[in-house]
Amino acid sequence: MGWGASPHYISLMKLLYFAWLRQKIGTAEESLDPPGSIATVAQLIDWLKTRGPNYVDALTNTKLVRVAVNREYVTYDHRLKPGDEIALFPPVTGG
Amino acid sequence: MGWGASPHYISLMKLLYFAWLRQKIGTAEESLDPPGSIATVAQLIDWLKTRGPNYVDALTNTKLVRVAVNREYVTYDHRLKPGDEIALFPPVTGG
Amino acid sequence: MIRVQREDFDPGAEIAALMRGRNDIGGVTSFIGLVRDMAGGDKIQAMTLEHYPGMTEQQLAAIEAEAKKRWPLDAVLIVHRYGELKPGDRIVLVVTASSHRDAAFDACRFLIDWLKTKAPFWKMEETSTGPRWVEAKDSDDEAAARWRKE
Amino acid sequence: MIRVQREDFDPGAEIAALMRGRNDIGGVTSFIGLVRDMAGGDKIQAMTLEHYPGMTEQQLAAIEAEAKKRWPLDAVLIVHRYGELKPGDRIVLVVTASSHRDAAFDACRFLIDWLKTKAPFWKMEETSTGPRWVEAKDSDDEAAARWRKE
Repeated sequence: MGWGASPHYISLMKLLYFAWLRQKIGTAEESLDPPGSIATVAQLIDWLKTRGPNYVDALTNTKLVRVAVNREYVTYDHRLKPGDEIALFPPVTGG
Repeated sequence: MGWGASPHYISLMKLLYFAWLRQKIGTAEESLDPPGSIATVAQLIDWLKTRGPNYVDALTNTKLVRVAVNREYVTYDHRLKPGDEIALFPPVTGG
Repeated sequence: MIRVQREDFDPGAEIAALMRGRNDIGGVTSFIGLVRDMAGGDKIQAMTLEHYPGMTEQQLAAIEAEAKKRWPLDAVLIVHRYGELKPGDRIVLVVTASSHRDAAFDACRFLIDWLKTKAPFWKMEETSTGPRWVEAKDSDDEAAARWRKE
Repeated sequence: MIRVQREDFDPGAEIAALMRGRNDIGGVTSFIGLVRDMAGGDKIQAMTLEHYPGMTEQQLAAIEAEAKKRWPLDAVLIVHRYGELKPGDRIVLVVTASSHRDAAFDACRFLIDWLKTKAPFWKMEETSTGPRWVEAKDSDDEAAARWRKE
């Protein structure tokens, strides 16, 4: 099944932002209801960038945007499910 | 200069023994006055073995006899000097 | 065992607690990461560690489980702080215990290397020229890559 | 810094003392070696560590100097006990501090590997079948050989 083949409706999603991504977007957490055509992480990020210059600023350099869905790292082609908790953040720097 | 070429007289030497070598020889420390023909560690060990079965028992398996002269590891061809502190002991097992 | 906390920890007490009542452990390796007073030529006044509650614990638990799968370990402890820290403050403690010292060393290094590239923490430094987010280091990616299995 | 002593040591206090007043240290690696309650299938009741006073300190100092020559270290501590010990007792502590965590890890491992083959200590175990001297392990020689430079 190709990733455009079966767009499914994603109801309310929980978005979390951390570190400078949080600062650039201007919020730590939001609940969003993206259009039903949004099926993957890559599509979600593209859609977020239509929401304002703060999102464009935070998300344009995707080399610096890591993604976790339900607290596990995923790649940009990961398919989203209703109710997912999606976190966007820069490369981690703990330890 | 070959090692047999110039035997020098070794006056009183301090011998130290550790661990099972000490137990087999039966003393921790002794001062000895080996003959002047004893110039190297190897010769000293051979000479010690003439001193009794306890020395033979301790020193026959030279693979298990380490030597330090003046607190530094040396090989069996090391040339001894008057006044040296010579320690004989098994492979170390600290740490 | 993993712990994520704002409070400081006492490495000696943590190690002692891990060993308590056990006489079968031959070697314990530990790593303590601290806040340095200089970074990139600038004086550091403070550091704030942000993290992703929930995911942090989940990732640390996964890293611990991976280490236990790879090495014969008698005990593992990871303690990582978040919040505001000062130069000289402790950030992270990793302790591994094993009867094999190579296993203790390898596992400890693996844990800190993986943690640095996987646990969702972010450091913000307060410098004399203002606050800045610490950038991820290529050297950390390379250190973690050492442990990748194909 | 090196110390050879009969008394026990407190790893946390030792590490803290080494770091005291220093804010430039990024990472501290430590290794603690302990008496195990079993060896070669036999229960160990006690262990006596004999050493060669004078040479021990000289060898440990030489090992420390070698580590400082090889790695950029901010601090080094080796504490080694001698005398009678029980299962679970601490034998040795090695601590290395560096702004580079690889250096701290490598130096700590080097120090314990070299110490095990060079520092003049000998372990005698008291087992249920009587006392016996611990034999040197080939694996320790191999571990030390890793660090040999040609």
